[in-house]
Amino acid sequence: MNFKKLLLHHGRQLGTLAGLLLLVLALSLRTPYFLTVSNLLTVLEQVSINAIVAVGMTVVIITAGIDLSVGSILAFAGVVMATVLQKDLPVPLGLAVGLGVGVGCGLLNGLLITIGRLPPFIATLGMMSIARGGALLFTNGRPVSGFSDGFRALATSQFLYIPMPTLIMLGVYVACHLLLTRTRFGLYAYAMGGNEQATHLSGINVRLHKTLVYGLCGLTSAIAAVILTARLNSAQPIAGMTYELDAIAATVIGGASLMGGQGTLVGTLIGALLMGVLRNGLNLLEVSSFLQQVIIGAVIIVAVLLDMTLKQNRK
Amino acid sequence: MNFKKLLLHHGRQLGTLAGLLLLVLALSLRTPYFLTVSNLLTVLEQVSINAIVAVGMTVVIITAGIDLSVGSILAFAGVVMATVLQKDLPVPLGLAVGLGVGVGCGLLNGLLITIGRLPPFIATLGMMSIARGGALLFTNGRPVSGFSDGFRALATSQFLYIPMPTLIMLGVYVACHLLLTRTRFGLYAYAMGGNEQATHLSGINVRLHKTLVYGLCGLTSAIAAVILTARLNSAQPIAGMTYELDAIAATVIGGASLMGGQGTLVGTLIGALLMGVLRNGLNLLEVSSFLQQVIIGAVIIVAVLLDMTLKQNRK
Amino acid sequence: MRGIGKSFPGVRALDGVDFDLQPGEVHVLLGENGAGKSTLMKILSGACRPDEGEIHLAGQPQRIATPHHAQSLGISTIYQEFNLVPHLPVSANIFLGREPRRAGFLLDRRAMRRQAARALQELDVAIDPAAPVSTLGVAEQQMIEVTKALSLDARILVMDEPTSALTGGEIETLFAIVRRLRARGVGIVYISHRMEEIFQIGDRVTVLRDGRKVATHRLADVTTADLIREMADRELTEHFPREAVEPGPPVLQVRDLTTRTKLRGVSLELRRGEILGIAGLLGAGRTELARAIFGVDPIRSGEIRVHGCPASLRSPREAIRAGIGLLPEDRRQFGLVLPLSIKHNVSLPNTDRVYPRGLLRTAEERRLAQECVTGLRIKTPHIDQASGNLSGGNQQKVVLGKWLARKSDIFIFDEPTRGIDVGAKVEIYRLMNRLTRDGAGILMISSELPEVLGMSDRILVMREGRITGEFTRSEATQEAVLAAALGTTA
Amino acid sequence: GCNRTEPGANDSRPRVALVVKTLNSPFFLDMQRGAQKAAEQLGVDLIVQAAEREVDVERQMQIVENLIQTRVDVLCLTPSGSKELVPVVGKANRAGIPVLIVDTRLDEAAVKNDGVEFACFIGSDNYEGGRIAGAHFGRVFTNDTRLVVLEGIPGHETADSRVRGFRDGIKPFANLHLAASQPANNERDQGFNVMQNMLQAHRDIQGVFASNDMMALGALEAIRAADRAGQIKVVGFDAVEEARKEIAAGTMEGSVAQNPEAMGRLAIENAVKVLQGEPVPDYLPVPIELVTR
Ligand SMILES: Nc1ncnc2c1ncn2[C@@H]1O[C@H](COP(=O)(O)OP(=O)(O)OP(=O)(O)O)[C@@H](O)[C@H]1O
Ligand SMILES: Nc1ncnc2c1ncn2[C@@H]1O[C@H](COP(=O)(O)OP(=O)(O)OP(=O)(O)O)[C@@H](O)[C@H]1O
Ligand SMILES: [Mg+2]
Ligand SMILES: [Mg+2]
Repeated sequence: MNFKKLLLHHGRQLGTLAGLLLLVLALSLRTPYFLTVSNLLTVLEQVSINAIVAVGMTVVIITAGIDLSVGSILAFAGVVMATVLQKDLPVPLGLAVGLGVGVGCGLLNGLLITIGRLPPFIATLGMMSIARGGALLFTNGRPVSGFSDGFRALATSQFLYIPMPTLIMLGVYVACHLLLTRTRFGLYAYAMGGNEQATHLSGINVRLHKTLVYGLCGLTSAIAAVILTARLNSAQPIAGMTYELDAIAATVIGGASLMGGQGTLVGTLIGALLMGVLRNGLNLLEVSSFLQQVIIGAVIIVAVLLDMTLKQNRK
Repeated sequence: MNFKKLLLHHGRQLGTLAGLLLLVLALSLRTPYFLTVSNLLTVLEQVSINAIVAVGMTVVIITAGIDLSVGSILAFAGVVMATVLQKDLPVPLGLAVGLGVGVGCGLLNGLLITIGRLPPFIATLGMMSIARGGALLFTNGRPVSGFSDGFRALATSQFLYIPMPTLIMLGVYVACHLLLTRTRFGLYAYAMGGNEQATHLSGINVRLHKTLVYGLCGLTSAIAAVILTARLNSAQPIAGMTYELDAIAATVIGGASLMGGQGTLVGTLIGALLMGVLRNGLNLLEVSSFLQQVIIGAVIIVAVLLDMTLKQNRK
Repeated sequence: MRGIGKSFPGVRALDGVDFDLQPGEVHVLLGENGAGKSTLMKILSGACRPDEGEIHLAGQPQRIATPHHAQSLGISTIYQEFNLVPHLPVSANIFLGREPRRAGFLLDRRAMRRQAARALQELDVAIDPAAPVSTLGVAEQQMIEVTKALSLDARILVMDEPTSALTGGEIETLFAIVRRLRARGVGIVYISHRMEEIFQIGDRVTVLRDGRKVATHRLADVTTADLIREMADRELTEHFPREAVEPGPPVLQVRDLTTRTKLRGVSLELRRGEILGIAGLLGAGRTELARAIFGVDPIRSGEIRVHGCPASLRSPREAIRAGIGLLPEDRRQFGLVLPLSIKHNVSLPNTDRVYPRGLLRTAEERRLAQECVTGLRIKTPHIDQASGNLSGGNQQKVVLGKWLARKSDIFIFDEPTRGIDVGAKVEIYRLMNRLTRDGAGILMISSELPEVLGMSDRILVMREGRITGEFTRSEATQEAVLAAALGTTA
Repeated sequence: GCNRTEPGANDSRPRVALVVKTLNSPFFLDMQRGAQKAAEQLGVDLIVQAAEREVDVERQMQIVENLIQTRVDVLCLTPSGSKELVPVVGKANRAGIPVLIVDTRLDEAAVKNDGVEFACFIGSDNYEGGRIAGAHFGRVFTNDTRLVVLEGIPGHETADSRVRGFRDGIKPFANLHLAASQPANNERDQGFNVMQNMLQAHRDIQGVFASNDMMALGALEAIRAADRAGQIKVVGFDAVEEARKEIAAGTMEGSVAQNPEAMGRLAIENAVKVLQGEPVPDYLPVPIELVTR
């Protein structure tokens, strides 16, 4: 009974989880390097950036929106933060500035969508171009490199063998999961995505909350920028290209619908892991990079097909 | 009265058209090279590839779908066709094979979506990866170059001073506009996008028609591949990257909604022209490459904002 | 139909139901909200597949796989929830799937529009066939559904609550047509919660309860009370149990309200403890009045006072803050977030209670939702059910529950009992009594004249965006109200 | 090219990984070919991996991390970013995997700062290549001449240094004027479009420098389409096969050749030497030259 309820409520995620586990099993059988602690930690570390970007994306997609600008915002926030950090100012200040830039760009997206009534696709497409150009102008096209060990520890240090990026990722997931499931903000996100008019008529300030959702998405992009910059010891103005696709893919594989009203962070995390494990496994198996693309595409399709079939049978 | 009706029915397009005209005006004032017959013909020629891809995309978006695989299908169809053409087989055979590959990939997308019940985003994301990998594997990563003059005439010849790509584009637009507005197929596309459930309950074979819509989208991608290959005298396995974004942008700027049920090819053509004129103009003005991105983003936003404002006031 | 069974997760919607329909009869399907009426008919029309059971048509066993298949067998259906494509014109909606064509594949839009106009005219509906459906009100949409189903020329016609959104005139026209079809030998399944209609139009009746068939009778052999007892398994007495409350000071005053669209100088006053009924025909502007007061549509001029103080209600948020609650007429579009659970829908306007300081109090949330489910007898396996999976009447109850949980003192009920079963109706009326007793004022918009006459303390009649008549409870009669609504003098 | 081998199939053969920027460019395919030939001769298992896109630095870093997990014996790396890949080279150091850098240098300051080590650098200099191309125009044109540049992806280091080299290369020549410099993102179709647009604004251009051959070939087609074939000299970069054909036919002026095949070969040869404990030089220059007719 309880299991049935679990299936009902988390059905979508269990399907993808099954896909992920199948993949892990297959890889474990095919290569001895896969199922090692060090490799699994590597995967978790690698996945963290996409997974964090996907958090904001999930919330946006739940509201029936989309954010194409995550990669550009990541780059812009990254280079601004890097520039501050290089001025020998305290690390927290640099972080604050970087996150601030991310939130600012996100809120701007939100305002364009709510006050300007632009379709989210258009507003964030514009922002994608603007923030990218901004990052390039800001740095004259050059990467900003070389940071203090204190800052780099955000990517290189470990806690109980777990890499810091993974810990940050988990922190972001837990916080945002609570935000989505335990706060008014979360309820409104689902409600706006499910039926914006009914939400408005229930007395909710749709404009405000939608704007905040995009602000949150900017924030997670900026958090990802922090990790990426610390990891590469460099902030590049061309960082994060096509990250939006990866983030949307993780979200949708995880069960969110682009039509809004649906989606969970647990699902998104599974989606991001699926893609990360797949890429890692293909490298370990030494698959040629062309064939990799075919396999990645096929696995994404098969994973979600599996999921749909499971869901169908349950009905 | 009649003008008012025009405004009401084609309102969304008139707004964007105003944006386009404003842009043309601004560019004409800023650079003497812009408003010349030869430059305008150049723009029309350059715009043709994106505009043709956007035709299929528009139809897909009208059905509340999306197709991320257009660029990859373009590349795949292009290299297969190019390989056939290089075997000294007749040009029409090569064209048929290329178009066939495009339609085939598109139909496969459609089947995954209708029979497999995959969200369009996932199905076409998978196909994007698979077709790209396929194109790379097929050619071993190298471009296929050098064709007969007969084939290249598809891009280089002119008729009454109008470049062939432009003529093909116009042909595709007229044909698909009639398809959308004058046939059952078109009506069903709008109906499926507006309310799939209702369409199904009205006794329409939603699966069949949706599959066909994706087939059409594959076809237009392949037509674009023909022009691109003839134009560059080379088919590249990495051609068409990020074309999906351009095509979606043209469609959405042209007034289609990603929620489905709305959109016209007239609007899409205006959207594609807007983007083409902008890129051409920025080259002519010799704007720095970094600033170009900022301006492109800003103009897209402003054009649609303008449009929204006009629409709002009309209400 | 023999032994039909159907389960949804957690719900046994149908359990071995037998149902038969003769040519040339109107067979009424009766049952409480969630009894399984719509599901049974969806199985007949191919929209839904049964888990078990079989269907025989004219003696032949049939497996109805798709709506298309059902249509080709001559089964035409008006679903309870609208199935229209919002951006398409009326004409295309009516002929979707059966478009008139030229040269085999070209759409003949002109013929389509012409035929649509003719079909609409036959039903006496004044709707522009070229207008997009998204610009129409609920009643108009309902008429389009009817037109669409009738234009199919079917052997079997299923009508799932076709009149719930209609007013007197249209219902009469509809019945005339139903009688004509019956005379032509068409078999008609008719679902409605309006008991008086059932006796007016039906030949036989089948009562469902909790997914099981209770009995089939000839309508001539039974009384309303019998049927209600079979449906609800308990006695229900008085139909309109209005207990008048001594009206207090005005809670809501509207003066000269004019909007850009329809309202022209509407004034009204709603007092504490009063139910103010608003009657009118389709498109009279009643819904617009509700929307304008609730801050949804902008006001051009006029004044609204709440508890005697001028209030500027520019958004639903401000209206709710001022203590107003709106039950909209179109529950699916404006009332509910369908993918969300019952629980979350109830929480939505009550976040100050469920989310104090923005943080969820699970117990409070469950309590509130449970209260609403129990109090309104919402039929659902649990409060986490997506509200889109509920039967139509139960959805309506959830919307009601949203506002009851909030202790508003001004209620605007736009068609509050649409699609609600007899038992629940009486409960809602009792509830209105309780609310007024507790000092609330209720503005009740209804197209069901008996309801308006039975429940209101005072009645306003609207026509073309103006108030054209006012009656006290004692002076209101069906004829007088109708005359004011039509603009003729009685 | 698919060249996967069963891991552990033959434990005696050394496993050498070559990670390039991307494999969908003829330049790196040539490098792969050179490496494969050498690998066959020397009896090593060669693993070639690359990101889907050249600019995806982080993805390249992930690939290296993953290969470290499989404990390859030697790593040859063509860094997508000269600073950004330094940390992952450090990881390889810590895993005890020797690293050879190919084609693009690591940033010296970053290397020193992180204290990472690599066995040698095999390659030539993008900046130098651009400079040679500029100097070539200085020799070809004697009177006042207007030139245009097609830039790569804005902000991408390789392309930027080529363009910088080119600008410095034409500086000594007072008769050479840079009329315009526009990005075409390393892509053939954009090279075509941007060239077409620049031809509208500058009818008097006589020379084009494109920071890779894809854009150069695109520009060449645009010039043909404008009926200006033969009037404008195009110099590209990378000297890919198609460009060499055009140059041989006299339709293209030249292309800067970095000889990727030789880089690939040298990488594997030296990787084997490192494995066998033989000394290798710090810097193995691969000659850079301008291919002309
Ligand atoms: N798609 C679905 N998923 C889950 N439960 C469903 C679904 N559709 C219907 N149900 C459930 O099946 C039962 C029967 O519903 P049905 O719509 O047939 O009732 P009904 O008799 O038409 O009621 P009403 O008078 O309110 O329209 C209800 O309990 C409803 O909640
Ligand atoms: N969300 C909306 N957007 C646009 N128009 C609306 C909307 N809601 C209602 N309308 C308009 O309001 C009309 C229906 O409401 P109105 O107040 O005119 O009638 P009514 O008296 O409530 O009658 P009924 O509800 O029976 O249709 C429709 O004709 C429709 O054009
Ligand atoms: Mg029902
Ligand atoms: Mg109404």
